[in-house]
Formats: sequence, structure tokens, C-alpha cells
Amino acid sequence: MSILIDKKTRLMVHGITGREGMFHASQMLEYGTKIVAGMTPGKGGEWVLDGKVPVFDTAKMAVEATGANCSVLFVPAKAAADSMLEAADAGVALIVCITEGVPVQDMMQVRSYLDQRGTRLVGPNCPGLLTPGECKVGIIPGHIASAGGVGVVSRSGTLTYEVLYALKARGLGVSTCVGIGGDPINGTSFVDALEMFEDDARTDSVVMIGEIGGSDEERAAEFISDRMSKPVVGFIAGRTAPPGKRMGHAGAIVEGGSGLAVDKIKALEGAGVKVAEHPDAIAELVAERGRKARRRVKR
Amino acid sequence: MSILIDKKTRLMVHGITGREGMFHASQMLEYGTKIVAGMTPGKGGEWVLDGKVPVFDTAKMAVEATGANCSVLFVPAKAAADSMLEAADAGVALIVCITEGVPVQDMMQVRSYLDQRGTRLVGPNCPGLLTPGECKVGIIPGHIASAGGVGVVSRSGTLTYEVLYALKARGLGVSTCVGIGGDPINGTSFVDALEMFEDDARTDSVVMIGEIGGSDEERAAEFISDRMSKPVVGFIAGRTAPPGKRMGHAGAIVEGGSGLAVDKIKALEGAGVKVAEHPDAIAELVAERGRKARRRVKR
Amino acid sequence: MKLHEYQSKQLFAQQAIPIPRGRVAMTAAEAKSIAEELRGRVVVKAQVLVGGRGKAGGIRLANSPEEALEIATQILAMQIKGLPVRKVLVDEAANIQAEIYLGVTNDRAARRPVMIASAEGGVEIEEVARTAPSKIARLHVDPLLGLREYQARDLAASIELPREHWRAFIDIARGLYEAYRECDATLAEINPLVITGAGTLLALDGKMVVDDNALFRRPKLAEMRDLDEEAAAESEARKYGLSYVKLDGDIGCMVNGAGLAMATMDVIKLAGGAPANFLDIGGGAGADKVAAALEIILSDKSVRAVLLNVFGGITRCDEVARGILMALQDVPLSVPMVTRLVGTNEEEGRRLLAAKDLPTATTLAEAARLAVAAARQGVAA
Amino acid sequence: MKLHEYQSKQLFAQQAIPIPRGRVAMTAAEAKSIAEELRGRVVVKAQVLVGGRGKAGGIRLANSPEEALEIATQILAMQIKGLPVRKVLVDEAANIQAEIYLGVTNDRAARRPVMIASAEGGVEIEEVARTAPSKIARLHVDPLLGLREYQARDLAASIELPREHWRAFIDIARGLYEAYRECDATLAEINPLVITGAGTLLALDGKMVVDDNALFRRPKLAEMRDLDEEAAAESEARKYGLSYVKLDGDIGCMVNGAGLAMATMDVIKLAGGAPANFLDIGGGAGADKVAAALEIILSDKSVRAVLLNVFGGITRCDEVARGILMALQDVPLSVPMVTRLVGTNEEEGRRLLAAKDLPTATTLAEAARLAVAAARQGVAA
Repeated sequence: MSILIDKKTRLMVHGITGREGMFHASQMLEYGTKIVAGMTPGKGGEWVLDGKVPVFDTAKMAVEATGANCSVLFVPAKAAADSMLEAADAGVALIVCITEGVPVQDMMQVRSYLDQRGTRLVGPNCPGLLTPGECKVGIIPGHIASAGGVGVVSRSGTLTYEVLYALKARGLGVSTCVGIGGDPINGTSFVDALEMFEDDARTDSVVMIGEIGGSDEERAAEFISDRMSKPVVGFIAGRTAPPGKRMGHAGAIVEGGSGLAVDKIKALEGAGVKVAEHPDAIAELVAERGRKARRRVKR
Repeated sequence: MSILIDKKTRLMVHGITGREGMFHASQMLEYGTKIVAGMTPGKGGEWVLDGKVPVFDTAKMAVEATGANCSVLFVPAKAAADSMLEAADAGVALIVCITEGVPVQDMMQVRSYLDQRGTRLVGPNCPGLLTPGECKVGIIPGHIASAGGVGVVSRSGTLTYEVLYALKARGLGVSTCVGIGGDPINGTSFVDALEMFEDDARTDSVVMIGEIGGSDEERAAEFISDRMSKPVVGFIAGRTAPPGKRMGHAGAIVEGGSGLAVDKIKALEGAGVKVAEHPDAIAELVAERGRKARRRVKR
Repeated sequence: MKLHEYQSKQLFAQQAIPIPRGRVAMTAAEAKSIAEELRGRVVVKAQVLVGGRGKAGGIRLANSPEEALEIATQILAMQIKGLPVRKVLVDEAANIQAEIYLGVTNDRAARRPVMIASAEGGVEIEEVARTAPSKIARLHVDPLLGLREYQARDLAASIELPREHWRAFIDIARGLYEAYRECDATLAEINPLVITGAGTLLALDGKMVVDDNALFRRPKLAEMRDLDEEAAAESEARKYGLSYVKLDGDIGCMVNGAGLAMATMDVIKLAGGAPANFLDIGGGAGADKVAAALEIILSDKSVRAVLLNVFGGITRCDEVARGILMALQDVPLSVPMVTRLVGTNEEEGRRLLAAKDLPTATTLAEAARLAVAAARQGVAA
Repeated sequence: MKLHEYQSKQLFAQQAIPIPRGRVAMTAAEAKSIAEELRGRVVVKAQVLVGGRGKAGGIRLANSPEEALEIATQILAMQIKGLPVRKVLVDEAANIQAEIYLGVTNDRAARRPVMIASAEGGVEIEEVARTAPSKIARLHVDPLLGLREYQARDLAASIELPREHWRAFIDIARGLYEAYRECDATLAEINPLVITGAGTLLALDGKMVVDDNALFRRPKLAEMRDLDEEAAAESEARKYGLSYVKLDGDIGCMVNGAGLAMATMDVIKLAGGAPANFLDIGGGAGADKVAAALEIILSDKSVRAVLLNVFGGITRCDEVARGILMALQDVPLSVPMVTRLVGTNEEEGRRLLAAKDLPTATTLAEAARLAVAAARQGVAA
């Protein structure tokens, strides 16, 4: 098992004929993801990726013709809101928006509409999802993770890769890696992902990678304390970031008093989470917890 | 029993300090309706109707202070959309909008929002509700109906009174009378009301009064045919109306081909509904069905 | 409120929908000078608020300014379905390659706006809808989100519009939806939306109906009302918030509530008579409204009897009675009048009328019988 | 993007929010002539994009045009929190009876706009929120419906605003929400919103922050960016779509992804060093972006070593390597540089760099150690 994506995922790629869309679609295909459709208005009828993937003009047509149940978006920021709504209306259950730079007011409207319909969104401004050995939706390099029992959820993109890389180096496999993205308004929160990992039979521990800004990590700490039985290892980026300075993501603005790394770390530690000092230490902590768990089992 | 309103209804009256609001609030109070609050922005703190009803500035305050669970609106058309949204946000479960002349695009937005929240609306442009002997919400004259087993649902206002009057004259009592209003976009449809009457233990037969325009009656016919066990007597106003002429209600525009009285009557008769030729005949048909039912019981 | 073609197209143009160059003219001379400005062939189109102008000869092509003068002279002398033509629109003639239908209206059943498109525009859309429903594409719009670009694209794909026209079609569809929103319309349609020889899209004809209930917040649209196009009695009625439609019979009706008014007409017919009008005095009608309503009814010379049917809800019977008595001070009652007042404050209302010797009925059927008899007596006398 | 007070207030005025009469001045002489126009007492306010102007002496009252000249001269010579004052706003002085706070921003947790009001405006709203949270009223807005009149009224009632000011407050709140919507703001606030001696409401100070991601559709706002207020390196970075913030240390960082960039800074600190900057080259960064980033880092004279940390996702390692090599053709590498490339096409990227004798590391900790050592050697040398 895994969460969100697996071998049954039938993927549609929005913006497949663009440079990034095409590059990552070929990477996903190579990884083994079932890409059933591409979507680029005006290019319907073409076949791409060595004639393996048909392109459609509209998401509705793509879903009707191929039974796609998941959409991944490589579209310009100004088209992202429209593409998310289009995918939801076409009936896919899961939308993964890689696009960064989506206006935040667009996201509030999109979330409101998607919530009404019960469509799950991951992102925007995220690296997507990876269930090692089964399915990759997004841009996480496939070769840096192997299958296993560690669930990974992260607000960051490349920092996540660091962690996957270190886990693999220690022989630790991953159930699913969920990049939720760093934008202030997004689809899937830490709590959403933790809840899914808690319920997932394959996942036996979770790594959670947060950042300064917002209070999603604090809510996650509350959830972990109240509801999680599985061990969680955490990391918060931005301990040395000067308060109030904007750090690339809108999500990284330190909002008056709350949102500081120190508060998030305190909240997580209060919930029993082992918080790593630097990214390389995460894998070490996961391995340690694993050893302890095994020791407990042995006794 | 009855539907929508009864002795437990705790009513808030929007626009209670206006001329119509005050007149009908006093009529409702006299009838025995529990009016727990009035609502007029800027008049909070006053007491009206011989000091029996406190007035609040906002619906939220009124609901918090009095536990109102139903709102009736006597507000100007341009304030109606706002008042419906306000009542819904304040948490009442049932809103009855008497106001006529509400812009139709406002109603589409309001319905969309109310549906998200699960708030029931009756109206706008309707006479409201009457559960004889228990509660009156709106402007239906109380003295023209007595308690009994006939459920009445109608798109019309005054035509409904005709029917109630005739039913009473024949000694036939009413469980609840629901004026759904004649506007093209409204809250409660014929099907909604029929469904509630079908499930209501007190109601043993139903009178349904339609009009030309739209296709709500046709959908009701389908529902009656598929789901109703109780006898239904119908009437459709506008047999002699020239097609395409606007008849006061936006709801009475005959929309290209469908919406004609003849089609509605045919649909209802096809569903086993006895359709009266003129309003006075409705009560007669109800009485007749009642006699037949009693004869069936006797045999 | 219906808008003229030229008004609708102006509103479309405000949303960047391409329309033909052209202007409206009140006289043939004006039409000629517009044709001179436009150069080349022009179309002269009667501006009346009824359908079927084309079949009636109200839309004609002119090859020169002189011909435009001649045709405009003829059209401005026409009546179409009883309405005199007072204005013509003079538009540059278009080179038409294909005709599309595009419209947006309220879907009562779905409780949201619906956009409708068909590759077979130009003819009666209802006819296509009836005979070949698969050729009509329908798309519902979330009233809180509006028409999104992808939806307009879905529509273009649904009617199999050639892809080179998608961009233009999407912009026009979104513009049309905006016009519908901004004008509180109940209908906004372009028929035909043409593909020209130059490969562009052009709104050749336009129609809008505006929600009367929303005119309070659309003052510029309220000013567009064409008083010329309304019967004087209907304009007068509207001034007092009354809803009046002239019909062919001889029994004037004054009723509160549209449903009861229609039922009253039905019952008059069942009693062997014919209603002279539909008149709904509405809810909460005061004495002044009732007085105005009576004046309007009595100003119709074919009226031989009046049936006043009021069941008191918002409108109280005593107010109605006072309105009648007030109106009778100004308007001598030239025909018999049967009144029926039931409901709120009914005794007081009946008492007031009885004091002035006005006959009253209790049931609707009785009232209709009395009115029909009174009208016949009038004819006999 | 932060807007100046005078810009924010202009945008508020477009939504019919009452603001004091006044104008912005670039020179003291201009300030004097504005004071002459306005007559009476004026307030001279430094226009800089930082808080705490008042405490720093950047907001002062002038009783005459001469005094305005003198004060403007002083303020225009000031630096506030390191930023030189280049403009002053000269506003009519108001007769203040009470100060309210009113603002709208995005609530991340609720995923919708939140409107915040307090009867205790004028002071730091965060302070009130911390010490007396009950004095802050919060109201969430449905992003599809917008701020409705009843909600603004609820807010007025929540802060116990005297009823005679409700109408004005409701209009201002709805105007502020419109400004927030129309400008794609992430923050729009009026602090203080004052009740004047004449009993009117007036937006005495205003602040807006606009979503940079939405500037593509707000061209008029994009023009409002004050380039004077940004460090040259930050402006330069933005041109290339880079996110750059100057810091105090000596190790220049170039990283892809904000999270990894922050983690890299954290690890540098853990290794005993200090980062000279935050620099996120973003996703999909091509060679030109990387080259520009390197130029920006090397233009900082306190940089003694560079740590380039790229984990390839959207940005492919070979592209990054080519960017570095290209930049090195223009910019001689004046300090040691440690690179770390992992991820998509990593071998190709490393191969390209190794061919030019650039040192590479595999783990982040190792890279940080090497960079810190290199910076120290640089100091020792």
C-alpha cells in the first residue's frame, strides 16, 4: 500500500507539450507511471513521447477517452487556477499542481470550489508525489528513493530530495513521498498527509519537513499528539533566517510572532517528534527509531 | 405532525420595524407563532409589539440571544440576498423570504451558498408557511384554514388562499400550507415539498397548485409517479394565458414550447393526479378522494 | 425588459465582442448618411422588440447609400407584428462563411446560468433544439465562479468549431457572459455569430433581456427602455408597479397576484366570457396603486364589465376598498363592476364597498358568472 | 510588493474610502507649496517601506507652510532603519476623536480572507492582539462571495462602534475589501481609521502589500514598485526571477529551492560559518539565471567563499553546471567555490564542473564544512 498514488493511478499531464511538461512526462513514463493522456488546448489529436501518449484539447475529453483519475499540472502560473478547476470538473479525484507563482487569491477560490466537490489537491508550487517502485507524479527524481515504510511529507521541494537521498543511502525505503508545497494556500496540509500515513498499512514511520512561516506545523504537532500512533521525525528549515525577511516563498514570511522555527520545533518536540538539527540527521533519527522499534518487538 | 414549522419554531423577523414587517409580525404573534426576535440594523435594543419582541442589529446577535431557528424576511428586494445570507450564516435552519422582486442573479448566488451550507429556503416572492393551529410564518391569513390532513403546496400567493378558503368551507383541514413562490429561482421546489408531505404522518393527501412557466410541475409529476403513495390533487393556473406574454412573475414566462399549462396538466394526469378545472373544484376533488379513501377503509 | 439589437450590440462591444461597424438611424436621411460613412454594402435592419423581423421584410441589404435611403424609407413605414418601426440599424454588410448560435440564460431547473451554443446558428434556435437536440451544446456556469476559460473551450470543442477560431470564440463567450452578469440579464444571445470570409468572428445580431427586478442597480440600462415600444397603458401600469397585459376580451380584470389573476382569467373563460386584460396589482398594493389600476382598465374602450378579485394577504381588503372608492372619485364607473374581497380585513373592505352600493361576490365562480352576465347586459343594452 | 502609504491611500480613494487631502512631495519646497494649498496644520510623513516611522521621528506636525518646509527638509535627510527617505506625504491634519484598526489579509489556516477590526487602532495591532485578544474582531470572508454588507455590520457591532458610524464603516470595510481584491493584495489595512471631531471616518494611514505572483495581471500596480527602496542586488536578482536577500556573513550561497536554501544557511551556521545571503535560483532555472545569480553573489565584497548547493528536480544539474561555466567566462572567480550537485542529470553536471577543476561535495554537511574552511583560509591568506 501507499497513499494517494499507486500502480492504479491513471495520469493526465496538463501542459504536456511544453518544455517542462514534456521533460517530466518522459521521466514519469520512464519511472513506470501510467500516463494515459496529455492535455494542451489546440494540440488535441497529436501523440507525444514516441507516440505513447495521446494529447487532448480539454480535460473532459481526456477523462472521457482514457479514464484518467489523476491530473498533474505543468502550466503557466496564470493558467493554473483554470487548469485546476478544469481537472476537477472533468472528474479526476486527485490534482497535483507543480506550477509555482499561482496568485494566492486564485488559490483561495480554487480551494473553496474543490472543497465543495471533494477533489483532493496537492500543491501548488510543489514537487509532487512519489510512491517508489510504483508511481511518480511530478518532478521528484525517481532514482533517489527506494520502496519501504517511511512516509515523507514536506513543504519544501529540493530539501525533500536531500532527505530521500539520505534515507536511501542508509537503506531506508519510502512508502510515499508527498511534497505539499510551500505556498500559503495549498491543497493538502501536513495534517491531511499525516492522517493518510497513520491509516496506511505500509507506512511505519513518518518524516515531516517544515519551514518557517504559517502555523501548519503547529497544527500538525497537535494532530500527532492527539492521533498519531506511528513515530514521526521532523525538520524545520529556517532557524537562522532573520525574522520578517521574505525568503522566496510567500509561505516563508514570518508572520508577526508565530511562524518562527523555534516555536515550530518546540511544538513538535512537545508532541513527541524527534526534530533533527540538519537534514542529514533526519535519516539517522529514522534509522534509530527503527532500531528501537525492532528492539521493542524483540523483547 | 406537520412539515417545516410547528410549535417548536422559534421565529426571527427581519425588517420587523418596517410597515409590512410590523403588520404581519403582529398577525403571526396573534396566531400563536413564537416570535423570539426581530432584526433591523440600527434598531437593536428596542422592543416592539407591546414590548413582547426584542429587536437586534444583526441576525447573529439575535440567534445567539434567543435561539431562533427560523427566519422570515420582510426586507426591501435589494437587501433580500444579503438578509438570506446573513440568516444562513447566523445558523437558522429555515429561511422564509416573503420579499418579491429579488434579482434572479442574486437568487442563483444565494441558492448556491445556501446549498453548500444545507440551509433550507422557502421563497422568495412567496406567502410563506402555515401549520394551522400551531404556527404561521409569513402572510397567509390564519383564519382561512383549519388543522387537518391536507398538505398544500403552491407557486402562487393569493390563489393559495382561495384554495385554503374553499377547503375550510368543506370542512377539510390542512397539515401545512407551503407557498414556494413564483420566482424562477427559488428555495423549495414542488418536489422538495411533496417529499416532505409523503414522509409526514399527519398529511394524508396533497394539493399542488402550479402555474405556467418552467418545468417544476413536470418534475413534480415524475416524483409523484415514482415515489408518492398519497393522493395528489392539482391545479395549473394560466390555461387561457397567451403564450409568450409575460404575466407579472418572471416565473410565468412561457419558455419556448415547454411551460404551457396543457403540458403540465398532461404530465400531472399521467402521474395519476386529479387536475381541477377551476380553483373552487380543488376542494371538491379532495373531498371526493377522501370519501373514496374512507369507503376503501370501510370495505 | 427587452433591449433593441443595436443596444445589445453596444453592450456586447463594451465587453470587447466584435460587432459590425454601424449606427442606428431615426430617419431615412440619417440611414443614407451612415451608409455613406460606411462605404460598400450595408444592411438596414428594423429595430423593433419582436422576433421575425427578417421574414417580415424588416432586414434588407442595400448596395449603395441611395438604396439605403430607399430601403430605410420603406422599413421606417412598416409595422411588424403590430409594432411600428421607429428606428433602423445600418450595419456594414458582412461576408458570411458560417453562422453560429451563442447565448446565455438562466436555467430554472439547474438554478444556474446556462450557456448554449450551436454550430447551426442563424435559424430559429428553438427549432434546432426541437429537431436536432444533439446539435445544441449546453454548459452550466457556477454563479459564484463565472464562466471560466476552460468552459468556453469545452463549448467550442462541443460544437466542433475549427480550432483556429477557438481563441476568438473563448473571448466572445466570456465577454457575453460578462455582459449577462454586468447587465443582470435573463438572456444575452448572439445569433448569428458569424465566421467571416476574413476568418474572424463577428456578432451580427444581438438580443438581451434584462431582469426588471435588477434595474434599480443598473441605472444606465433603465434609461435604455424604449417607451415607444410599449402600449401606453403598459407604461402607465409600470409606473405604479402594476403588471398589465392587454388581451382581446371585454371583461376587465384586476387581481392581486399573478397566479390568481391567471386563474381568474381561466374562470372567466369557463363561465363563457373573455378577459380584456391581465392585471396584477401585486403584493402590498396601496390605495393609489388600485386607483391607477382601475383607471388603466377603464381607459380600454372594449371593457364592458370589470371583475375585481382580491384575496387579502399582504394587500389588505380595506386598503383595496379605499383604493376603489378613491379611484371612483376621479374615474366615473362607465361599466358594471363586480368585486370580490376575501382575506385580511375582509369585513371592513366589504363594508366600505357595500356602503357605496358596489355589488360583491363570495366565490370566484360566482364573481365570474356575475361579471360575464354584466358584460352581456352591457352588450344587450 | 509593499506599497507606500500614499500609494495605498490612492488605491483606497478609488474605492471611495475617505482619505485626508494631501499629496506626496520629493523636495521640501514641494512640501511647502502643498502645505500652502491645504492651509491650516499639516502632517509631514516620511514615505519609506518600513514600520516604526513615527517612533523614528518620520511623522511630524507642521503649523505653517514654513514649518512644513523645515520639517520636510529634516525628514528628507533622514534614514529610517537604514532606508533613506526620498519622499514625504503632506496631509491635512485631522481632528482625531478615536482611532480604529481595520485590515484584511489572507488567513492561511482558514484558507480564506480574514477581515480584522479593533476599536483600539493607532497602536501596534500585534501588541493588542497579544495582550488583549478579545479586543480584536475577526471575520472570515467567502472568497467567492466577497465581503457582504451584513458581515461588515457584524464587524462594526463586534467592536462596539457607535451606531451613527455604521453606515460609513460598512462602506469603508467593503471598499477596503474591494481594494484588496482588485489589487490582489495579501494585506490591506487602515491604521488608524479615525473618527474625526466632525463625526466622519477618515483613513489616516494605509498600507498594502501586493501578491508578487499576481502582478502579471495588475500592470498599473507593477509600475508602482519603488526601485529606490530596494537594494541594487535585489532588483537585479528579481529581473532574473531570482529571490535574493543580503545577510551579514561571508559565505555566499546559491541554492535551488527556498527550503533547501534555508537549510543550507542553517547547516553553514552549524558548521561554524555565517551565510552572506539567501539566494534561491528557483525551479526550472536555466544557465542565464545561474550566471546572473553568481554575478550577484560575487559582487558582494564581504563574500569569502561560495557554496553552490543544487539538488536537481525541475532544474537539471547539467544546466546548472553550464550556467556556472558560462558565468565564469564573464566573472573571474575571486573566491573559492564549493559545489554540490545531486539529482537529475547529476553525473553530467559533475563531469562538466570537474573538467574545469571545480571542487564538488556529495553531502550537504561536507559541502558546508568545505565552504567554511575555504572562507577561513581566505581570511588567513
